[in-house]
Amino acid sequence: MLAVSKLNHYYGKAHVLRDLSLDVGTESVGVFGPNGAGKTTLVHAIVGLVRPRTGDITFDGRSLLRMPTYEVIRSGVALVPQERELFPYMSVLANLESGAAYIPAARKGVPEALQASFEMFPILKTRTRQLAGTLSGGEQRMLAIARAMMSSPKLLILDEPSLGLQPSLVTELFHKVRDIGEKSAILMAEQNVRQSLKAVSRGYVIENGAIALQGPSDELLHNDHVRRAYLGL
Amino acid sequence: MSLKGKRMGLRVWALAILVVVGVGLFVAADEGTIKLGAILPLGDITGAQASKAMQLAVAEINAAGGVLGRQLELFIVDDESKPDKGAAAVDLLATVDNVDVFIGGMSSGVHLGELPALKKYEKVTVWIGAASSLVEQAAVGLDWYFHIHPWDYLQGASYVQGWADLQTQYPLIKISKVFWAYEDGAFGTSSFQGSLVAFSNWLNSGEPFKSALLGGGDYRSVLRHAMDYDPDMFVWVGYAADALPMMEQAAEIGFTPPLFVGSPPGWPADFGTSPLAEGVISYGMWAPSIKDVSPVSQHFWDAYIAKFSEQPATYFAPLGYTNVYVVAEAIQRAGTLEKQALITALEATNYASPLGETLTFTPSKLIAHQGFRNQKILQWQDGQQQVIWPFAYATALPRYPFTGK
Amino acid sequence: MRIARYVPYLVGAAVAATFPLFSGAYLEQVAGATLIYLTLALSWDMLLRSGQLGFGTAGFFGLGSYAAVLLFLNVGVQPFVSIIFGGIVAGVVALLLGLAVLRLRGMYFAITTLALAGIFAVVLRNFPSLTGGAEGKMLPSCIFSGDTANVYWLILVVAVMTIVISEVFERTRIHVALTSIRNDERVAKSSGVNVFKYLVFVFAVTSAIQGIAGGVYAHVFGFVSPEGSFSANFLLLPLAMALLGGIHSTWGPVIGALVLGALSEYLKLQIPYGHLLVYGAIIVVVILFLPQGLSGAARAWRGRSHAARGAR
Amino acid sequence: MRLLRRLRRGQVLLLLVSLGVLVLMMLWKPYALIEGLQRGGLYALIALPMALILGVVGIINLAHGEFMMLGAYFAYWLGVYTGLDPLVAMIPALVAFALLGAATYLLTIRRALKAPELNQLLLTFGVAMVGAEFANLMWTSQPLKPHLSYVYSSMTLGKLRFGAYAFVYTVSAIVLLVLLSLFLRRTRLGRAALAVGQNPRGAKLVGIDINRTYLAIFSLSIALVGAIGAMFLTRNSVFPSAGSPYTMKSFCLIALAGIGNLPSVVWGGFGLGIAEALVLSFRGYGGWADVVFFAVLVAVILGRSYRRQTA
Amino acid sequence: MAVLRTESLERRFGGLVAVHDLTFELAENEILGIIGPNGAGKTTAINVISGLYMPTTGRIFLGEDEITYAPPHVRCHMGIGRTFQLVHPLVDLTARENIMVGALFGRNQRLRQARKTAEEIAAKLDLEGIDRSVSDLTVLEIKKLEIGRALASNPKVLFLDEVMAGLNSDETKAALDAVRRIRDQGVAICVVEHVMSVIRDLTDRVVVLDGGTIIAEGPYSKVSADPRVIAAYLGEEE
Repeated sequence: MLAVSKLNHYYGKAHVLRDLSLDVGTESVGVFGPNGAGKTTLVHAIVGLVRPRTGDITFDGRSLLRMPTYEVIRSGVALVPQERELFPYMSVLANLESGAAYIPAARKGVPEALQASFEMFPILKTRTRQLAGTLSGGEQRMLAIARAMMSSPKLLILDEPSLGLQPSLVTELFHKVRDIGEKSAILMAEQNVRQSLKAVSRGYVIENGAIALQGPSDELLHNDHVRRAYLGL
Repeated sequence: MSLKGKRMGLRVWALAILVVVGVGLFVAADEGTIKLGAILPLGDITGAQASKAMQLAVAEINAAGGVLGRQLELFIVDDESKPDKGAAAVDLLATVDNVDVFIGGMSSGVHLGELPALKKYEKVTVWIGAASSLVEQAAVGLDWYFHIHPWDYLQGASYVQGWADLQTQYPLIKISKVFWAYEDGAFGTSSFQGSLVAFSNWLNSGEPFKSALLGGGDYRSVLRHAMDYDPDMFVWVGYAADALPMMEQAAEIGFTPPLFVGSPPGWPADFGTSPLAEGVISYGMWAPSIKDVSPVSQHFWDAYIAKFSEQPATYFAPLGYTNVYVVAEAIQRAGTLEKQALITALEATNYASPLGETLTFTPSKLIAHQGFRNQKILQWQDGQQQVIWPFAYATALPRYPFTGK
Repeated sequence: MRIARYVPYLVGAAVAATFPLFSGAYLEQVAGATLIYLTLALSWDMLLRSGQLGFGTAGFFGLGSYAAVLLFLNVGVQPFVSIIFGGIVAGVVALLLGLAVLRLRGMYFAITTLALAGIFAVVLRNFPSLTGGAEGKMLPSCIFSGDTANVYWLILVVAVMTIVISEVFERTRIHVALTSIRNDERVAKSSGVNVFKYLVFVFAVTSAIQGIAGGVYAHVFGFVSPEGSFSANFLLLPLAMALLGGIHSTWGPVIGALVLGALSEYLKLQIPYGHLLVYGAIIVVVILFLPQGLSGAARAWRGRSHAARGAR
Repeated sequence: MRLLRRLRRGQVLLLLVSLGVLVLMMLWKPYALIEGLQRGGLYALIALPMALILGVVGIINLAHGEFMMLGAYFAYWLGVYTGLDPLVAMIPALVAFALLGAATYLLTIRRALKAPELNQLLLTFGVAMVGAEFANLMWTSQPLKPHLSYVYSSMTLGKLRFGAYAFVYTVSAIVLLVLLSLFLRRTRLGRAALAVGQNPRGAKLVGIDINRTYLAIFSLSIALVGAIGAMFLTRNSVFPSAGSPYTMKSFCLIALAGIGNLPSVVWGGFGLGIAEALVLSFRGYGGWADVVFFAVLVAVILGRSYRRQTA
Repeated sequence: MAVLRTESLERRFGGLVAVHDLTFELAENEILGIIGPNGAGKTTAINVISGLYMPTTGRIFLGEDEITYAPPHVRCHMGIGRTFQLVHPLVDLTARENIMVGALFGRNQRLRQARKTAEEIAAKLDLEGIDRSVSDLTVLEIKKLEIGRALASNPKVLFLDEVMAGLNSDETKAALDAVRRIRDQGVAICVVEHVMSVIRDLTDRVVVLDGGTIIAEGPYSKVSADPRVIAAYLGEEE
C-alpha cells in the first residue's frame, strides 16, 4: 500500500535520511531507532510536512511526493504526530469531529466513528466538553489517536505514541494499536522497542537515517544487535 | 618652480571656469525665463489646488506675452507636509533651479522648518500659507519677506470688527457669551489663543477636541459642555473632516446656539447638500459665491474649471492664483529682477484678487509686509456659502438665528 | 591585503566628510535629513539585535527634541550641550522604563513601547506652560543659522558616532551577548549572560541615540511640537529603511537609509503628484522579492558567485 | 482545583465590580456611559476583523484601517451614482471587498506567510501606503460625507437626550461577535479557521487546506472591514488618512484582549470607550483622553506579564 | 563532599507536579546518570537546578553556597554548566563565538582570551574549523558545540541533557571519550540519556525518575535489575 524508496533528506549539511526504503502492506509495521535516527523526518516526509531531497513515496500507486499534506490525509493516510498537534482551545469533541470534517469520505460516518472512539478510549467520553489543552499528556495522546482514527484511514502512522506515557498506559496503548491494526494498516515509529515490537508484525531498525535491520517482529526480538542496543540485555 | 607653475595653472583654470560660468549665468539671466519656485504640500488638496491655480496664472500670463517680454517658468516642489522636506525644497529651488522668487506655502509647522533655509538666500519670498504668529516671530526683520495670509491674531481682530459691524447693522444679533471648541493640535490651539485676545470684551469659554483628521470625531462631550454654557455664539475650529459630523452631533444632542460658526481651512465639497448646513456661519477668505460680486473671481472660477475640469474647493486655489499675479505684476512694475527694486515694486502692490478684496502690503505687528488682514464672515444659505461681511462684498443678507435643522 | 579591506570604508568616509565641498545646499539638506533617519534606523536595529522589537523610536526622538529645546530655552546652554542633554534624558527615561517593560517580549514589548511613545506626546502637550502645549516651542534661531554645510557635518558626526557605536556593538562581547539573547535566551542565561542587564543597557543606549537625533533635528529646524516631533514618520521610515537594507548589521540599515532617502527624494521630483504611491509599491515589491533586504541579497549574490568560483 | 475556584471567584468579583461601576456611572455620568459604549462599539467593530486575521492567519495587517477607508469611499461613490444608502451599500461592499481581500492575499500576503514577522509588518505597511495614496490620487484629501438624516435622530429618557443611531456600532459589534463566534464554532470553514489559528500543522494533519483557509479568512475579514467602512461613513467623513488611526487602535485593543480572544476585543473596546468618554466628560481634561488608551494598554500588558511570571 | 546537593525540590506548573521531592547529591568527579521515561521530570529537574525555573519549594546547594533562588546567569558564574535536550546552537554566531559565549559571560574572560579558550576547548573536543557558521556543522559537531559552550564557562558541575541522541555508534564512542576526559579534569557530570548503553558505559551511579520523583538510585547494574525501573522505564513484561 505504501512504498518508500531511496529517500534522502538533509537539514543544512546533516544527512538525515540516507537511501531509505521501506514498504507497508496491510499489516502493522514498526520503525525503530534511537532519538534523532530520522524516524520523525521519515513520517513527516510521507505526509508531506517535509519535502525529501530525492526518492519517491507512493501510496496506493499514487506518488505522494508533490501532494500537499491535506491531500495526502484525504487520500486515506492519518498521522498521529509526536507532538500530538491537537487544537488546545477546542473541546475534546470538536477535536474528534475535526478528524472527520475535512475528509469527504469520512463525513457521513461521524456518529459511528465517535462511538468507536469512545469505545476505544472511554475516558474521552467523560471529557467531551473539556478543552483539549487541559487534558493530561496521556489523555492528549489518546485524543490524538482517536482524532486520527475518525477519518477511518487506510494507513495509520503513529510517531512515538508511547512518548511521555506512564507504563500502564503504554501497555494499554499498544493493545489498542494491535486492535487498530486489525482495521487499518499501521506504520509506527517507536523508541520503546520491547513493547512495540509485540504490537506489529514486521519492523525496521533505523540508525543514522538508514535502514540497519529489518524483519518480522520475533526475528528482531531475538536479534543480538537489537537486544544489546535497544533492550539493554 | 614646478610648484609655482602648478599654482599658476590652477589659477588660470579657475579663472576660465569662472568666466564661462559667469557668462553662462549672465546669458541665462538675461535671455531665459523668469523662474518662480513654489513649495506646497501636493498630497493635500490645499497644496494640490494652489499649485494648479499657480499653473493657471502662469499659463495666462505667458499667453499674454509674459513679463518684461520673458516667459514665466514655475517650479513646484512637494513639501510632503514635513519640515525637513520643505527646507530641502528651498535649497533645491535656490541652488539647483536658481529661482528668482519663492512663492507657495501652507502649514505653519512646515514653514517654521523652511524659514532658516529661506533666510540663507534672502530671495524675495511671497508666501500664501502659515497663519501661526510663531512664524511671524521667526520672520521679524526680513525685508524680502511678504506674507499674504492673515496671521491668527489678524483673523481674530477682523472677526471682532465683523461682528461689531453686524451687530450694529442688525440689532437683532446680540453677542456677549461665546464658546470655542478647537481641535487640540497647533492649528486649533493657536486660533483659540488668538481669539481670546481679540475677543477680550466678550465672555469666552473654550475646550479642545480631537479632530477626525487625527482619529477623533466624537464631539459630543465638548458640545454638551458648550450647551451647558449656553453661548450666544458657538465657534468650532477644526478641519473639513469635522464639519458634517460636528453638525450632526450638535443636532443629535439638540444644541442650537443662535450663531453656529465653523472655521475649518476648507469645507467638504458636499457640505452644502446637507440641510444641517443651513445657517451655519463660516470664517474664511473666499467662497465660490464671491464670483457674483467680483469679476476677477468670476474669471478665475471659469478659467480654473475650464483648465482642470474640477471646481476650486479651497481658498488656497485663489490664493495660489493671486500669489503668481502679485509677483508677476511687481516684476513688471520694477522692470527688473533686481531685489531692491522688486521689493519696492511689491510694496506698491494693488492687486484686485479673486478673493474679493484688493491686495496691498502694509506692516503688521511684527513684519513689514503683510498682505490680507481681513477675513470674511460667510454663511451657508440654501446650500451655498454667501458672504455676509464685509458688506462691500456681501452676496446675501445674514439669516438669524441658526435653526439647527 | 588588510589595507585593501579598509579602502571602501576610507573612500566612503572621505566622500561623506567632504560631501559639502562638491554638493550644493540642496543635497546637503537632503543628505542631512537622510542621515537623521539613518541614525534612527541604525539605533532601532541595534535594539533589534537583542531580539527586542522596539516601536518607541519616535517617542524617544520626540522626547530628546523637547528636552534639548526646553533646556536651551530655559537655561540658555550651548546648543550642543542641550542636544547631549536630550540624549541623556531619553536614555535615562528608557533606562527607568526599561526596568519595567523589558520583561516583555515580542509583540508585547513592541506595542508597549509604542504606547509609551504615545504617552510622552500627550503628556508634553498637556503642560502648555512648560512645553508650549499643542503649538510647541520655537527657537529664536536655528543652529549654525541654518548653514546647510555645518548642519550636515553636525548630523554626520552624530551618524558616524552611531555607526561607531554600532560597530563597537558588533565587534565586542556585546555582539556575542545580544546575538545569543536573540537566538536563544535560555541558552544565553545558562551560559552566564545577564540578559536583563544587557537589554536595559541596549535599550538605554539606543534610546539616547534617538534622543540625540531628536535634539539635532529640533535645533536644525528650530522648533518642537507634539505633532511634528512625535510624528510616526520617525518610527516607520527608519523601520522600512533598516528592513530594506537588511537587519542585524551595521551596514544594512545604513545602506537602506541611503537608498530610501535618495529614492524618496528622486521619486518626488520625478512624480510630483502620487510619488508616495510608487514609494509604497516599491516597499511591497522589495519585501516580496528581497526578503533579506538589500545587504542580504548582496550577500546571497556574493555567496553564489563565490560558490561558482569554487571558493570556500 | 482550588486555583480554578479562586479564579472563578475572581471572575465573579470582576463582573460584580464592573456592574457596580456601570450602575454608578449611569447615575453619575450617564452621557459618558452612553457615548462610551457608542465610541467603544466602533473601536471594537473595526478591531474584530483585524483580530480574526491575526488570530487565524497570524498577520498583523497594518493596512486594516486603509481597507476600511476604501470601504467608506466605495459606499460614498455608490451612493453618489446609485443613491444607495451607505447601510445598504454594506452588502455590495462585502462582495467587492472580499474580492479585493482575495487579490491582496494572493498577490502579497501569501508570498510572505513564511517570512519573518517584521517583513510581514513592513509588507502590510507598504500596502497601507499604496491604499492611502491611491485614495488621495483618486479623490484628493478633501473629506467627503453624505448627508443622512437618521444619524442624528435622538432619544429622550427622562432628562437625558442622546443620540440613538450611534448605538448601531455597539449593537453591530455585539452582533458581529456573535456571528463570528457562530461561524467559527458551527461552520466547517469556521472550525477549520479556528483549527488553523490554534495549530496550523495539526490542521494540515486533519486534512484542512490551510492556504485556502487563509485566503477565505483574509477575504472575509477584508469584506467585513470594507462593509464596516460603509457603516463608518454614516457618522464620519472619509478621507485618505481616515483609516490609519483605527489600525493602531485596533491593534492595541487586540493586544489588550490577547490574540485569538474575540469577546475580550469587544468588552475591551467598550471599556476603553467608556474610560475615554469619562475623561472627556470632565471639562478641561479632555486632552488626557488619549492617555487612557495607552495607559490601560501598558498597565494590562505589564500586569499580565508579571502575573505570568509569578504564577 | 558533594559538589551539588538538592533538598526536596519541587516544581509545579499550575496543577501539574513536574518534579516532586527531589533530593540527591553529586559527588566530585562523579558521572551521575538520570534516566526515566519521557515526561518523568528529568529536563524540568535540570531547568530548576540551572535556574531557568525557580523551584516551588526545596533548596539547592552548590558546594557550600545555597543557590535556590539565584538567577541562571549567576548560577553559571558559580559553576553550573548545561546543554539542552534539543540542540540550541546560536545560529547567527560562528562555532567559535558559540563557545565564546560561555567563556565571555560564564567565566568573564576578555574577548581575546575567550577566543583562545574557544580554540582550546574545540581542540579538546576534536571540533575542527571553528570559524564556520553553525549551519555548516554536522549533528555531532553541533553536539560538541553545545558541550563546548557549557565547558567554556568553566563549570564545576555539567549537566548533559541527551547529548548522545542521534549519534551513530562511532560518534557515540567519541562522545563518551570526550565526556570522560571532561570528568578527568575535575568536573562533576550529570547526564540525562535514553540510550541505555551510554548510561551503562558511562555512569558511576544512576538516579531513576518517574512521575517527577526518584524511584530508584544506585549503580546501573543494580538499578537496571530493579523491577520498578523495568516497569517504569523499559516497559512491563507480560
